[in-house]
Amino acid sequence: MTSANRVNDFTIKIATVNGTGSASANTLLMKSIFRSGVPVMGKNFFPSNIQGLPTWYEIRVSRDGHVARSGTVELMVALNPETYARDVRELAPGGYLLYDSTWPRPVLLSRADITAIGVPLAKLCNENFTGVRTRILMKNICYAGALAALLNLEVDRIRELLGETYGRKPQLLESNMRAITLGYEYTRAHFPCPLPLSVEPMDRTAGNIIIDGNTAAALGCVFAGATVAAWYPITPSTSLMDAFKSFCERLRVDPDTGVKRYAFIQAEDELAAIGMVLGAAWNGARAFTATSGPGISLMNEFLGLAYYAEVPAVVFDIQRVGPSTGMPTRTQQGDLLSCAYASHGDTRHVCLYPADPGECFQMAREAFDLAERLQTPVLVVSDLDIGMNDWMVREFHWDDAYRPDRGKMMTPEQIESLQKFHRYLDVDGDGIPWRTLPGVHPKSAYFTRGSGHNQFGGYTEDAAEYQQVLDRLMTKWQTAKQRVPCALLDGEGGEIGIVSIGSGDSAVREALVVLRAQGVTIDYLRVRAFPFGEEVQRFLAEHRLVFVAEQNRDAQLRSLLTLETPVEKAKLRSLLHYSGLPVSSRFIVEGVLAEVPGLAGAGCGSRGRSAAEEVAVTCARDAPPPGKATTPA
Amino acid sequence: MTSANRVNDFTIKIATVNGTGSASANTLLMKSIFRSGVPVMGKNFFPSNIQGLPTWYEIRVSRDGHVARSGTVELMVALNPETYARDVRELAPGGYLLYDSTWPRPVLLSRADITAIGVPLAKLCNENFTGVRTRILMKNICYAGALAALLNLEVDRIRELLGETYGRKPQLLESNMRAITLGYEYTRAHFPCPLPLSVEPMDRTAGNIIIDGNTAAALGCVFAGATVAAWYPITPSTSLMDAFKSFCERLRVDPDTGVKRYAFIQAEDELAAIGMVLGAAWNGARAFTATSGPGISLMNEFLGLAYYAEVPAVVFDIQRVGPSTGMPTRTQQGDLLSCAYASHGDTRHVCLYPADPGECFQMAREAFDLAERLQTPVLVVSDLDIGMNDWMVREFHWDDAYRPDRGKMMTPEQIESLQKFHRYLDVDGDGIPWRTLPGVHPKSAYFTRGSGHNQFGGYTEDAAEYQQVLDRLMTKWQTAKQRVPCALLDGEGGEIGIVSIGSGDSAVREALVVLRAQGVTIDYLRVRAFPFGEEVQRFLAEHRLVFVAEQNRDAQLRSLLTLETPVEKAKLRSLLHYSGLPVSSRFIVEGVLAEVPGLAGAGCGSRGRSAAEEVAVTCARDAPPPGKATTPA
Amino acid sequence: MTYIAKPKVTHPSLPHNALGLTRRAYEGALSTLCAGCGHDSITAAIVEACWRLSLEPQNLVKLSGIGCSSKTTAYFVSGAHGFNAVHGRMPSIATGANAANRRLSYIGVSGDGDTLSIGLGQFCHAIRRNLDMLYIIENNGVYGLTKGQFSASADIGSRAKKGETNRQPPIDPVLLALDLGAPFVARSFSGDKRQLVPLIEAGLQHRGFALIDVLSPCVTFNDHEGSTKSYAYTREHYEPAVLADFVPREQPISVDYPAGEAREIALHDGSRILLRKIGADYDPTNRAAASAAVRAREASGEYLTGLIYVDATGRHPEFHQVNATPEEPLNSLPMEQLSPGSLGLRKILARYR
Amino acid sequence: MTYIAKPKVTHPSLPHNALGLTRRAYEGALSTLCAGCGHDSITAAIVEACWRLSLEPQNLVKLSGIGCSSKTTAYFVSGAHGFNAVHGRMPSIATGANAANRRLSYIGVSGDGDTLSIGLGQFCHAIRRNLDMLYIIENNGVYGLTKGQFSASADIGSRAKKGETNRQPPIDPVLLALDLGAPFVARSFSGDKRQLVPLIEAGLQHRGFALIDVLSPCVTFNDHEGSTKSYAYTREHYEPAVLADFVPREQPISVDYPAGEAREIALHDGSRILLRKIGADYDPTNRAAASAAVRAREASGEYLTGLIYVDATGRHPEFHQVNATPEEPLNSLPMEQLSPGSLGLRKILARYR
Ligand SMILES: Cc1ncc(C[n+]2csc(CCOP(=O)(O)OP(=O)(O)O)c2C)c(N)n1
Ligand SMILES: Cc1ncc(C[n+]2csc(CCOP(=O)(O)OP(=O)(O)O)c2C)c(N)n1
Ligand code: SF4
Ligand code: SF4
Ligand SMILES: [Mg+2]
Ligand SMILES: [Mg+2]
Repeated sequence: MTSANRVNDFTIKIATVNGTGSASANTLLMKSIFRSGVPVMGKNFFPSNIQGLPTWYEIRVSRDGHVARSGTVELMVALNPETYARDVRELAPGGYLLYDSTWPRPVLLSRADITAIGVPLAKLCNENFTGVRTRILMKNICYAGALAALLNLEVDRIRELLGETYGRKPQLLESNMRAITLGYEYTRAHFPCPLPLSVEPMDRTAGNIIIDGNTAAALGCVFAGATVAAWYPITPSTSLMDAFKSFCERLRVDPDTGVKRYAFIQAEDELAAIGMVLGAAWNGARAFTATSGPGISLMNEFLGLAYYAEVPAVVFDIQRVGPSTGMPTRTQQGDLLSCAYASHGDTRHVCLYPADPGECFQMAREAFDLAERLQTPVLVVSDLDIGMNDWMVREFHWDDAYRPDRGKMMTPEQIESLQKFHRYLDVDGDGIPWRTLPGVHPKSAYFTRGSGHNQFGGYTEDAAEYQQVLDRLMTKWQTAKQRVPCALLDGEGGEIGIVSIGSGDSAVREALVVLRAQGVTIDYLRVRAFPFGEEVQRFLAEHRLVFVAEQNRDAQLRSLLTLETPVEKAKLRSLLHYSGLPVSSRFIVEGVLAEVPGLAGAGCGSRGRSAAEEVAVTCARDAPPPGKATTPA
Repeated sequence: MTSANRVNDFTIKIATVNGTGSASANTLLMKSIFRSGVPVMGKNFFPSNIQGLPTWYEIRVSRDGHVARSGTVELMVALNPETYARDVRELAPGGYLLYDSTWPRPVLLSRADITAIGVPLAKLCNENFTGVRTRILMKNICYAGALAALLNLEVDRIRELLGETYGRKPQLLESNMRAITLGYEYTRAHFPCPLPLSVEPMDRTAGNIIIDGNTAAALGCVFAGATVAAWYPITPSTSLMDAFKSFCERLRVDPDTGVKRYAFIQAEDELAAIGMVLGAAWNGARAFTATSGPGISLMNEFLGLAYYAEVPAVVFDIQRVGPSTGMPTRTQQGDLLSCAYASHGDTRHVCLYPADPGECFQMAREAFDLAERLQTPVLVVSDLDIGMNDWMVREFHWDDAYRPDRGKMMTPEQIESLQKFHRYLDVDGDGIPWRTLPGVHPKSAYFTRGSGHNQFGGYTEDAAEYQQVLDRLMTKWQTAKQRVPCALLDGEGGEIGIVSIGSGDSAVREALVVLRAQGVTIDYLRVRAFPFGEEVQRFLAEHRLVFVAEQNRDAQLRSLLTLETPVEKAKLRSLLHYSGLPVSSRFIVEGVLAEVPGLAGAGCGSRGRSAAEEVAVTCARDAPPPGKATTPA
Repeated sequence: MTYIAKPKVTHPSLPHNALGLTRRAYEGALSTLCAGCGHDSITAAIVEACWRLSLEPQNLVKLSGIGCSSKTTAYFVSGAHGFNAVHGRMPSIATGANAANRRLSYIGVSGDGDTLSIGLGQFCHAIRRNLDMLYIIENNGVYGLTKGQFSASADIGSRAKKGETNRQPPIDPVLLALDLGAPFVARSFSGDKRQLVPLIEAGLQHRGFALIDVLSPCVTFNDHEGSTKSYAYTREHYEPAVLADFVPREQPISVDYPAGEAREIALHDGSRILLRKIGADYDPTNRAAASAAVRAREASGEYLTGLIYVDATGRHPEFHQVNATPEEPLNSLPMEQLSPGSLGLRKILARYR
Repeated sequence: MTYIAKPKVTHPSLPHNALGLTRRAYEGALSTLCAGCGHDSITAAIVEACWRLSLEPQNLVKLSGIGCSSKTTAYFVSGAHGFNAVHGRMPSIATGANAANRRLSYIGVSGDGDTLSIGLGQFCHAIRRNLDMLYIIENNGVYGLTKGQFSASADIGSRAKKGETNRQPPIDPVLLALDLGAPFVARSFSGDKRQLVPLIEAGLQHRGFALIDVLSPCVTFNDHEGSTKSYAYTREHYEPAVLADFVPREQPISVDYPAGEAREIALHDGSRILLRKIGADYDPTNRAAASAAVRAREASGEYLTGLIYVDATGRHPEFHQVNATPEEPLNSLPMEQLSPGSLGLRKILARYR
C-alpha cells in the first residue's frame, strides 16, 4: 500500500464463517459509510453450503465512485482461523490486519510489512453476553464497533441503522449496540484511531441507493406488470424470485379478501418452469422465470420451441461458474453463447445484458416489452455479482404513463374486420406477425406448434413453405437489432477500443481512468443486447485494436462479436477473467498493458470522457415508443 | 432434358402414398440396377406420419458414380393423385412420365414437352388379384415391372432379388413376380422399350454395397465392442438403435442359454438416456446413445457434466430439420453449433462428421476410441440423409487385430504402484488425466462431480484450483486436435476453395466435376471432426476465397470455422441449403457461379484430382495407434 | 370479450345445440392417422361432448405433446386455440396457460409415451397442483408415431408385433392419479362412446384435475394377438365399474333409475354426474377403495373402467384456489392493479438508502 | 480383480469386522452439513451398516444428485467410487453404472427435492426397471441447499419457517414405489439408528430395487413448530409397523423371539431378514395391504415406518434378469465375445450387395 492518502479510498475484507451472523455487521458497516456520503460497494464471497464454511465480504470505499473490485485489500478483518494464513497473505503491503486477539496468532509474525491490530472480540463478548449462539452473533457485531473506531465512523449513524433494523425489538437493538460499543471502546483505548485509511464524510451518495441486482430485477417485473412467475430454486437466481414474491405480498394482495394479483409457481424443475412461462405468455399474461446455467441447459428444448413458434417469454439467467454444477456461489459470464443460441437447429435469442442493478430494473421492463413486441423469448443475462452483491446505483425512477407494449396483439375489433386470421403472415414487412389470445374472438383461433408450419399456421412438410417461415424469422431478427437497447459508447476517435459486457463494466471504467493517468486513452463500448446494433459494428470498424473484456475462459463475447458483426477478428484481443470472483480494475489495467507494452506514455489520443463519470450517451433506439416511457439510465 | 445420351445417367422419382408397400418396389428397382454394375443411389422423402400421406423415392442412376441428388428428375412415376400436379410440374423438359392410366389424368395436357406413358396399374392388378390390401400392394410392385421394361432392366435379376426376399414364402414370391410381369408385359406391348434413358450393364459397382448410415453406424458400434445402448425413440435415430439391437440379437445371444452380451435400454427420455450412457461409460463399458436435435437439447445438462467431470460417452446425432420439433422426416445440418458447444458455461465437445455410411461405420469405432482416449463425450453428427437413405459405398473391412483403445485407464498393477491415486492430475502434459474403474483396487477410489473440483478430485471453491482444472481441459482440447480424424483434401494450389461437411460431400464433389468442365477449378476440403486440425487452418489460409457449403440457414459450419481457426471470415462465402431435402450438385454449381459470375472460363488453375474419384488423401493422424488397426476408408 | 360464431352453413336438418351450432362446428382438420386408429374415435367423442355441452369453441384451449395421440388436438374444434407443445411437456404449458386465464376450459390430449415416459414428472406435478383441466391419455401401450416401441403402460406379458414380450410392470396412470390426489379419475375405451362421451363432458365441467385414461388400440403396431392393448383383448377384459351420465345444468334427469341404484354428484357449475354402480360394493368416492379395486382387477388382467373416483366436495382446492388468484383472469388485470407507480417506487426504495 | 485393503491403523481395541476393518475404514470426508442435520445421522447409519456387512469398500458405488443430502456420499466409505450427478438425475447414472457391472453394490442417496420434484420421472422408471440398488431418500420436506423452499413431500398444513402454510398434497415415495412394483419398500427416521441400520443392511443385500425413505429433519429450515418434518413432530408421529433385523449369511439368529412373532425372509445371497410385527394384522408381503396401511396412517398424520413391503420371492426379476445379461460384467467381456470379426463382417454385408 502506498503511503498516499487513503482516506475514503481503500478496501476492507472481512473473513468469517457462514451462518454466524456476520452479514448484518457487514451491511451495517457499508451502509454507515454510504450514509456518510462516501461511495461504497459490498461483495460477498460465500460458500455453497448452509453453515460453517469460510465466507468473505469485501467493502470498497471509493471517493471517486468506483464500484468494481480494486484488486487489493488494505484492511483485512481475519476472523476465521481456517483461512487465517491466506487472509494475512492477501493483505497489501502497508495494510492493516484486524484479528481476534483472544487467542494467539503466530502466523502474524510472518509479515513485518503490515500493522496488526488485535482486539479480543471473543473475550469481550464472552464477558458481556451469555449463551453460545448469542456470543457468536455478538462477536460478529463487535468487530463492526472496532472498525468504526479505526475508520472513524459515526457511532450515531450506526445506532440509527440498528434502530431501523431492530426498531421493534428493543432488546436486540440494545445488545447489538452494546457489542458495537465494546469493540469501539476497546479499540479506541488501545490503538491510535483513526487509521490513515479512514472515512471522512462527503456528499457523493445523494440520489443513490444500495441494492442488489436481483431485487432490482424483481422490482422491474412488478412494475412491468408481470403476473405469472414460475421457477425452480437455484442459486443465484433464488433471491430474484424471493424478492418478487415478497414485493407482491406487500403490494398485490387485497388486504380484505387475501386475493393475490399474481401467480407464483414453484415448478418441479426448470423444464416445467419455462413451459409454464410459455403457456402463460402464450395466453396473454406477462410471465417470467429466473434461473442459472444448469437451468438454461434444461430449458434448451422449450426455448427452441418458443423461438420457432414465436411465443414471448422473459428468462433471467443469473450466471454462476460453470461448466456443469460448477461453483454455484461464484460469478462468471459463461452462458453468453448458450443463451444466444440455446437449442438445436437454427435458433437464436434476443439477450439483454444489464451491468448493474439500475439496468436490472430497467431491462426487466424492457424485456417484457421486447418479448411481446418481437414475440420471442428475451433472456436477461445477469450474473451472481450483479444479482447478489450490494451495488451503489442511481435511485430508480418510474414514469406513470408507462403502459405495457403488447406488440402486435389483435383486438377483437381488428379480428372482426379480418376475412380470416393467419398467425404467421408478415403483414407489415418487419418479420413480426400478428397474434391473438384464446377466448377473445371466434375467428381468432390458430394452432401453435413446434413442427413445420407455413405462414398461415398450417402444418407443413413442404420445403418452400417451411423456408418462407424460417426466412421471415431472419427478417424479424433484423428488426430486433433496431429495437434492443443500444450499446453505450464512451470516448471516440481513438485507435484503440475496449468492449465489455455486464458486470465487467465498472472494472473497465475504473481501469480506463487509471490508464489515462498513465497516458493511455482508450475508447469504450459496452454492449447491452444481442443481436448487436450497427453502433457495435461501427465501433469495431473504427478501431485498429479492440480489447474484449469478459469473465469466462472461452471468450464468448468475442465469439459473438466475431460471428455477428463483420469485424476482422484478428483485431479483437481478449482479456479473460474466470476465477469466479468479480473482475478487478487492476486485472484490466494489467491486461491492457501486458498486451500492448509500448502503450503507456505513447498518448494514443481520444476525446474520451472520464470513465468514472456517468455515461450519458444513449442512442435513438433508447427513446421510448410514443406514449411509453423509460427509466432514465 | 437435353437429348444427350442419358443411358445410365438420369433420375427417377416415384410418388406414392406411405404405408402402401412401395418401399419394396423401390428397393427392388435400385438393387437390380446396382447388380447390373451401374452406380445408383436412393433417397426417400417420407412424411412424419404412419400411413396415408404423400411419399417420394428418388433413384439416381449415374454411370460416373455420383451419389448426390442431381437436382433434376428425368422420369417421374406419378402414382399419388394428391401430388400429381406438382409431380408433373417437377419433371425436366423432355422427361418421361409414368402414370396409372386406369383413371384419366387431364393435368397431363398442361405439358407438351414431356412424354406420358400410361399403364393401367390398378386395372391390371384388380383383374389379377383379389383383396383390397393385396391389390394396393401389388399395384406398387406392378410399376416396378413397367419400369423394368422402360429401362431395360433384366427380369431375371428382379426374380433373383425377389427370391432373396421371399425365398421362404413361395406364395408371396409368386404373386410379386406376377405383378412385375403384368407391368412389364403391358408396357413392352404398348410402348417402345427401352426409353432413351435406360440401364446398360457396366462393372462399376463391384466391391461396393448399398446400405444406409444408421445401419452402418450400428454395425460400427457392434464391432467396437459397445455393450450398453440406451436411448429414447426419435426419428431419424431410431433405425440406428433398431439395427444395433437386431445385430446383437443375431450375433451376441448365446444360443444355448439365451444370455445376451449387451444391454439395450429404452430410456424414459433423452435426459435419462445420456445419463445411462455416462453411468455405464464411467463404469467401464463402451456405451452410446442415438438421438436427434430435440434429444441434443435435452442432453445439454448432462453433456456439460460429462465434459467437466471427464466421462466418456458416444452420442449419435442424426440431424433432422429444426428448430424445435421441425420436420422430423427431413434432413438438415442444423445442430453443428449446438453439438459443438452443448451446455452452459465454458463447455465444448469433440464432434465427428461422417459423410456416408462408410464413414458411419468407421467413425463409430473411432468415436469409442476417442471418447475413452480423451475422456469426454464424442458426438457423431450424422443426418437423416446419411442415416436413412440408401447409399452405394465401398464394402467395409475390419482388422481383426483391433483392440479397443481404453485410453488412460489404470490397471490394478499401476494403481498398486502408486502412493495415492489422483483423478485429475495432468501427469503426462497432454491434458488427459488417468482414471480408474470401481471395484478394481482399494486404492483407486475417487469422487466424480460436476461441481468445482481440484486436480486431485477434491471439492473446491478456490479460484486457483478451479482455474487449474479448467485450463488443463483446454490443454486436452489442444491434444484432441491432433487425435481426431483429419479433414480430407482434394486438389491444391488453386486460389479458390470450397469447404463442406457430412452429407454435403457428394453434391460438392459432383459439382466440382461439372464446374471443372466449365473451366472452373476449385480445391476442396471436407472437415471430418471438431476441433479442427491445422490442415483446416492451412486450407483456409492458402485460398483467397473459400465457399462453405452446408445445409442450414445460419451458416453454422462457417461459424465454427470463424470461431475456431484464424481465418479472416470475409473470405468465407456461404452456400446454404435448408429446404429439408438433401442438397443437389446443381445447387452447388449454381451457387458458386452466382457468387463469382466471372469464374466460368476464367480457368482458375488447380492441380486437383477428379472430384468423383475416390478421395484417397489421408493425413498422418489417420494412422492407427501401434497395435491398433483401422478400417481402410 | 366473446363473440358467438355464426354456425357454418350445413345441412339444415343437422341437430343444433344450445348455441345453435351443429356438430360440424366442433370438428377440426382432417385426421392423418391410420384408418381404424382408436385415437380417431376419441376425437369423435370429444367433438360429441363439446357439442353436447354447448361449449363456445373459442373458450376451449386444446393442449398436447408429441405423438399420434397428441396430433389429434388439430382434429377437433378448429375454432379453439391449440398448443402442440414438445414431447411430454404439455402439463407445464397447460399450467401456465391456465394460470394466465382461469375462465377458459382446458383439454389436454396426450399419449401413454408422452405422459408416462418423458412426461411422467410433469403429469404427476400437474395432478399435485390440481390444475383445472381435463387430461385425456390415449393409451395404446406403444409409441405409435415412432413405430411401435413398447411404452411404459405395456402390460407384463404383452407381445410386440415383432414378437418380443414385455417383462416390465406397467405404470398405471389411474393408480398414480389416485395416489397423487386427483379429484376425478376415470378409465374408458375408445370403442365405447356410450361410456366415454359423458365422462368427457363431466371431466370438462368438473373443477380441478380430471383424468381419463382411454384404452385406444393402435391398429398398426399394437392390435395383434398377444397384445393386451388390442381391440380384441380390450373388449374382452374391460369391466365397467360404474356408468356415469352427465346431466347439464338445469336439465332434469331424463332416465328413470331404480331407487338406490343411481347416485348424483353435483359439480360446481350446477351440472351433475349420475353414477350407476355395476359392481356390488364399489364406492367411487372412496379413494383407497378405488385404488384397491383397480389393483385387484389389474392382477387378473382386467381393466376397471368408468368413473373410478370422483370428489366434487371441493375438499381439494384447485390451483387457483390454492393460489388465491382473483376471479378475473391474470392476463387482463389493469396496470393500476399491478404496478405501484412512481410514488410506490419511492416508498419501496426508502429502505435502500 | 479385487485387493483387500490394509485396515487403517487405528486404536487396537476398536472392533473389527470379518474383513478385519474397523468402522473408521467406512468413514468418508468431514461433513460440511449443519450441526444436527438429520442427514449426518443417516451417514453414520450407512457407515455402521457397511461395516457390519463387511462390504469391501471398493465394491461399493455411491451415487447421488444435488442437495445437502446428495453431498453425503462424500462423507462415507471414502474407499468407494462416488458419482455426484446433476440434480435429480442420479437414477439414470445408477442404471448405466449397474448395467456395466452387476457385481458391485450400488447405493444411491438423494433428497426429497432431488427425487420427487426434478427427479420424479427417473425415480419412477428406475423402480419400474427394478434396478438392483439401495435408494435412500433423506426426506426433510424442504430444499435444504437452496434455503428452505417447500419440497413435494411437504405435508398439507405444514408451516414453513417464514410462516407460509403448504396446501398441496405431498407425494409419498413409499406409495409410489408400492404402485410401481418395488420389491423392497421401507420408511425410517434418521433419529432411530436401531431401526435404520438393519434396514440399510437388508436393502443393500436385497436383490432388486430397495427404497428407504428416511425422515431426516433439516435443523436449519424445517425443524420449527408447525413443521411436520421436524424432530419433534416426527418422533411423536412415527409408528413402527414391523421391526426388521438383518441376519448375515451363515450366522444363527441370536435373539429368541416368541414363536409366531417373527418371520424370516431369505435373500438371494443366503442372508435373512427377520421381521417382527408390531401392528396386529400387518402383512409386509402384501403389496395392496401395505399400500392401504400407509394411506390409512397418513390420513391421521402419522408415518408408518419399518420394512413396509418386501418380496424376496424373485417374482419380480431385476434389471439384469429382465435383460438376460451374462453373470460376467458387461464392462469386462472380451472383444471376441463382442465383435464378429472380419469374417463375420463379410457374412453380414452379403445382404447389402
Ligand atoms: C424430445 C423428443 N424425443 C422423442 C421424440 C420422438 N417421439 C415422437 S412421438 C413419441 C412417442 C409417442 O408415443 P405416445 O405418446 O404413446 O403416442 P402415440 O403415437 O402412441 O399416440 C416419440 C418418442 C420427440 N418428438 N421429442
Ligand atoms: C438443474 C438444477 N436446478 C436447481 C438446482 C439447485 N438445487 C440444488 S439442491 C436443490 C434442492 C435440494 O433439495 P433436496 O433434494 O430435498 O435436498 P436437501 O438439500 O433438502 O437435502 C436445488 C433446487 C441445481 N443444482 N440444478
Ligand atoms: S400408428 Fe397407431 S397410434 Fe399412430 S395413427 Fe396409426 S394406429 Fe394410430
Ligand atoms: S440446510 Fe438443512 S438439510 Fe442442509 S445441511 Fe443444514 S440442516 Fe441439513
Ligand atoms: Mg402410445
Ligand atoms: Mg430436502
